[in-house]
Amino acid sequence: MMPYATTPGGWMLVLALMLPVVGMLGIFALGLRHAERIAHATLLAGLAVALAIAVEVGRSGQAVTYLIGGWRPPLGIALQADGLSAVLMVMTSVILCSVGVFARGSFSSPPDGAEVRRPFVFWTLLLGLWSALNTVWLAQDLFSLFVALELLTFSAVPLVCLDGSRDTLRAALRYLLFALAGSVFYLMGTGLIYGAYGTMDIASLHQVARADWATSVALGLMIVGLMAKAALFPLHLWLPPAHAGAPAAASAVLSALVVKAPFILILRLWFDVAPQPLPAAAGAMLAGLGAASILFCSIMALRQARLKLMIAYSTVAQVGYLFLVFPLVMGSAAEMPWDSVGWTGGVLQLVSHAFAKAAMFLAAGLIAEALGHDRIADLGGAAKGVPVTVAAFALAGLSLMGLPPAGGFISKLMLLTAAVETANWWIAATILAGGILAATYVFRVVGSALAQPRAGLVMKAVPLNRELAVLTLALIAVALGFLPLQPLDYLGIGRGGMP
Amino acid sequence: MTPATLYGLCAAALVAIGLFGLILHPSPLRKVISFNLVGSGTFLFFGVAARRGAVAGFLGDPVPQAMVITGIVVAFAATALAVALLLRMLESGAPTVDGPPEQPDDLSP
Amino acid sequence: MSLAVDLVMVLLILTAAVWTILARDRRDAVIAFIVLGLLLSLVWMRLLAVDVALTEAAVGGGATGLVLLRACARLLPVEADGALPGLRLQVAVGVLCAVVGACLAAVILSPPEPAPSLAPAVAAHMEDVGLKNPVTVVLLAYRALDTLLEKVVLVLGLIGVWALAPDLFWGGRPASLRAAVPSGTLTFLARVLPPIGVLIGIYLVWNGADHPGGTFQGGTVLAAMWLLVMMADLGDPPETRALRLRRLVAVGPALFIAVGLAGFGMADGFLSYPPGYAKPIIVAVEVALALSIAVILGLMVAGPAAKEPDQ
Amino acid sequence: MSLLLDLFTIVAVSGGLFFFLAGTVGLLRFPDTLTRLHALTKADNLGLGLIVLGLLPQCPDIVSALKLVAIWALVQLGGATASQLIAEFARRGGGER
Repeated sequence: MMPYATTPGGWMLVLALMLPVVGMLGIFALGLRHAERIAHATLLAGLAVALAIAVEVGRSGQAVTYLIGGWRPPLGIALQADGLSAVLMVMTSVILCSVGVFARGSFSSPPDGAEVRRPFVFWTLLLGLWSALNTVWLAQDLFSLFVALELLTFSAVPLVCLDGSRDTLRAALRYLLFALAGSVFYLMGTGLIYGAYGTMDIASLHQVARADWATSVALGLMIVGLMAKAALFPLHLWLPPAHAGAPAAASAVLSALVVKAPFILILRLWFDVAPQPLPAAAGAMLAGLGAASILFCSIMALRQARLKLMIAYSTVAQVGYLFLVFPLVMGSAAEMPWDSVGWTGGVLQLVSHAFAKAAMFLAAGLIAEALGHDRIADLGGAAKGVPVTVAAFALAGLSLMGLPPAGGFISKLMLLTAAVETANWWIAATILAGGILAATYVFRVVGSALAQPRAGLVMKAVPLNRELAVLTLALIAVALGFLPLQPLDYLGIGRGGMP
Repeated sequence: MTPATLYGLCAAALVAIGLFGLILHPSPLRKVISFNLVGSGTFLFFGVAARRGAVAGFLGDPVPQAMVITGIVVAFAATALAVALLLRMLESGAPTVDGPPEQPDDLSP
Repeated sequence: MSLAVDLVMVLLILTAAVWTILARDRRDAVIAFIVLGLLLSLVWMRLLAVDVALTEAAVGGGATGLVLLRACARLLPVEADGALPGLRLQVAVGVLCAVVGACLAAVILSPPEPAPSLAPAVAAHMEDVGLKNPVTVVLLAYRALDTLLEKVVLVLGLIGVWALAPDLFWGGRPASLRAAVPSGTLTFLARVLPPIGVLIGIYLVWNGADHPGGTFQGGTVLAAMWLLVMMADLGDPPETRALRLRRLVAVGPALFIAVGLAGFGMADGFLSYPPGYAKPIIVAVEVALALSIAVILGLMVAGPAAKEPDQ
Repeated sequence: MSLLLDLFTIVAVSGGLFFFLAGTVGLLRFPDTLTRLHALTKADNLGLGLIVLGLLPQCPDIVSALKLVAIWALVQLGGATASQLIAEFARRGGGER
């Protein structure tokens, strides 16, 4: 009954999970002096492991699986890296490596070796966050995913209030309360599912899921909880102050990666756990909230005076694009959901937004360091002072708007074609409107950055290697634009076993 | 109406009461208490599933019981973090981080 | 007849829950919550889940209640802090919550026949592990990854609590836990109870392999004794920068990971135990975990550093 | 012989319950903190003592009997300390509400 069996490359999945935990415990036990060395070594090793897993998935053409402790589900817990998880793991490690290079400047331990709060907390929580993300991408057990979500919340919340001012503490507390409410709803759903099926394993649930009352209540509760954690439209109030208040390196990781984990869980619940086919009304409702997110939060982004708050609102808007995927994929003619254009478009939107948003937040951090403030109105002279950063910001903006040749263009075009194919005209209209709104708020920033500097403006120098880290992220976001315009079969690997 | 079903209904009521407090109470400390209430109700659902799954000579299905123990630990850690965050927010009257926080109005001496 | 007992228990719990939500003052709400925690541990006994009853009593009534009471003590009593917003809003939210409750009740009232259970699967493989307490077998063998990640959650929670200290105080001692007015009785209790408490904690951990008990329950009792000593001013909270303290916190998860990784070589994979040696390894890991949990819980209740580290 | 023991258990446990009831009535009826405390501690300690005494013959072996007595001793220790602390707090004029 269970398709699981430990495949040859399986032990690498355990490494991907345990490496950041061992690094975090090492920094905690050895103190800050070794923190940066340990953190950078772990980041590089983790990148190598993620790439190795991706290659193994591509080469073997099937999902890399590992049964923890050798116990088969439903008794034991299985880790599985299918095509989608491999792409997400590589994305996560690349972004974290460049954030690591960027953060070396602002979170370096003092030369006299004394232990200071900010760098110690940042490096330990960054590694904790990474192990949580890898667990979310790999775990095949609903309760392990709950523990991973809690791990994610516990790593992300202290990062928001790292500078300790009163409004960031308030934003962190509100974020924690929303996240806890979401987690408890998700846990309630898992409890009901165990009561109904006696298993927590996604693959076995896929085969036994019935479209009865208990399952729909359970999945409804879980998805509502995850919507709160993914900051979908009515439940997005906590995100902008939290992501804007965090230091630049932390808000880049929060907006690019942490917000995506709950969405991926909704995707997994929707296409792997729920009995197929799901009612079209449910998909339309999610897409409706996504569209509301896009329109409402893009307009809010336009009205922001501070750069980081604007980028945070644009995060909520771009996450709204992801929720458009559900009706597009369900309505598509393709026999398997992951063969449809909408699926690849959605995943590409997630990945290109991650790189673009990380680059934008890091660029905003550098601009704020150079100018001393991040008021959009008078960013004049930023282009002269930190030209590479403003260029990176513009390139990332390109991908956000969906202009060729950036990755955002390919993903939004795929979503558009899927919308046209499935005759969801209102989704097509929303995608176009979202693109235009994104263009306005990006050009507003780039325009004011290119303006003439005020007389006597003195700017702090910013080390080049940090600017290059931001530029690499922006270039990756643009390079994604050269992918072919049809469904990527890599994303379909390992999903064969799930009709 | 077995005891398990009765406690299941009690769990549903606990969740409803806790959710009422979680949404309505403006004070963060009361929200944390309400969150714990909803958590207790949720764990009772696992308890009901465990009690109903009592076969093969066990008093109850050990798997959901193990999950409840893990869940209680995580819920306690969340409460401790939320309360510490709440106290620090009320203490940090001063926006500056470095100096010791001067006492705002509603903190006992 | 036994259903009457359960009915009374449910009524008591629902009154305590309503009292917790509607109490005007937060101190009353916390006391109602502690009462609820103790009632819930009785419910877990009625549901024949002894391990969970121990955990709920240790945490629901004990540790969480202590954290909330200390929060109440440090916040000046704002009058009617439990005041709820306008009546119309209350009715609307009340209806929403009633709908959620009704959906959950409907699910509970239509249980699947036969009730799905993993108990036979657990029983079938228990001899390979060699322990007799099924919950501990599930926690430390079948679902060992969950338990490991849960300990990492505790360590991250501690880092999160410590991160709330101002930069100047980093590495210093948390605020002292002693009562505003020292009391002889408390000092007497803090001298008599801890030896017994430590013995009970160790008994719980040791006994957890074959009978109800376990790492977390024992660790919580040990943490309670440490907190009692600190409250009676017989000991100051330790400096958060002390490397010995940090290694004590990290020893539990670190040993668990080391044993897990050793499973690659000695057994057939991560977090699996060589046949025959499973029990001694698991008990060793449990002792280390209980130690770490006791230290982490004590430090989380003590809170972030509140004074500069001693020069 | 076991009938006698069962009879003893029933009498002792019901006696204990009666004292608990008396303690609760005292808690509700008495005017201020100190008298309530007095009612509670006296009645509950005696009530618990009687219940434990009543259950001793029902224990399967000596170890669980000793555990019962240990539980009774710990509750005595905890209860006495808690009531002392509350009394001191009340005498210092706390808890006026």
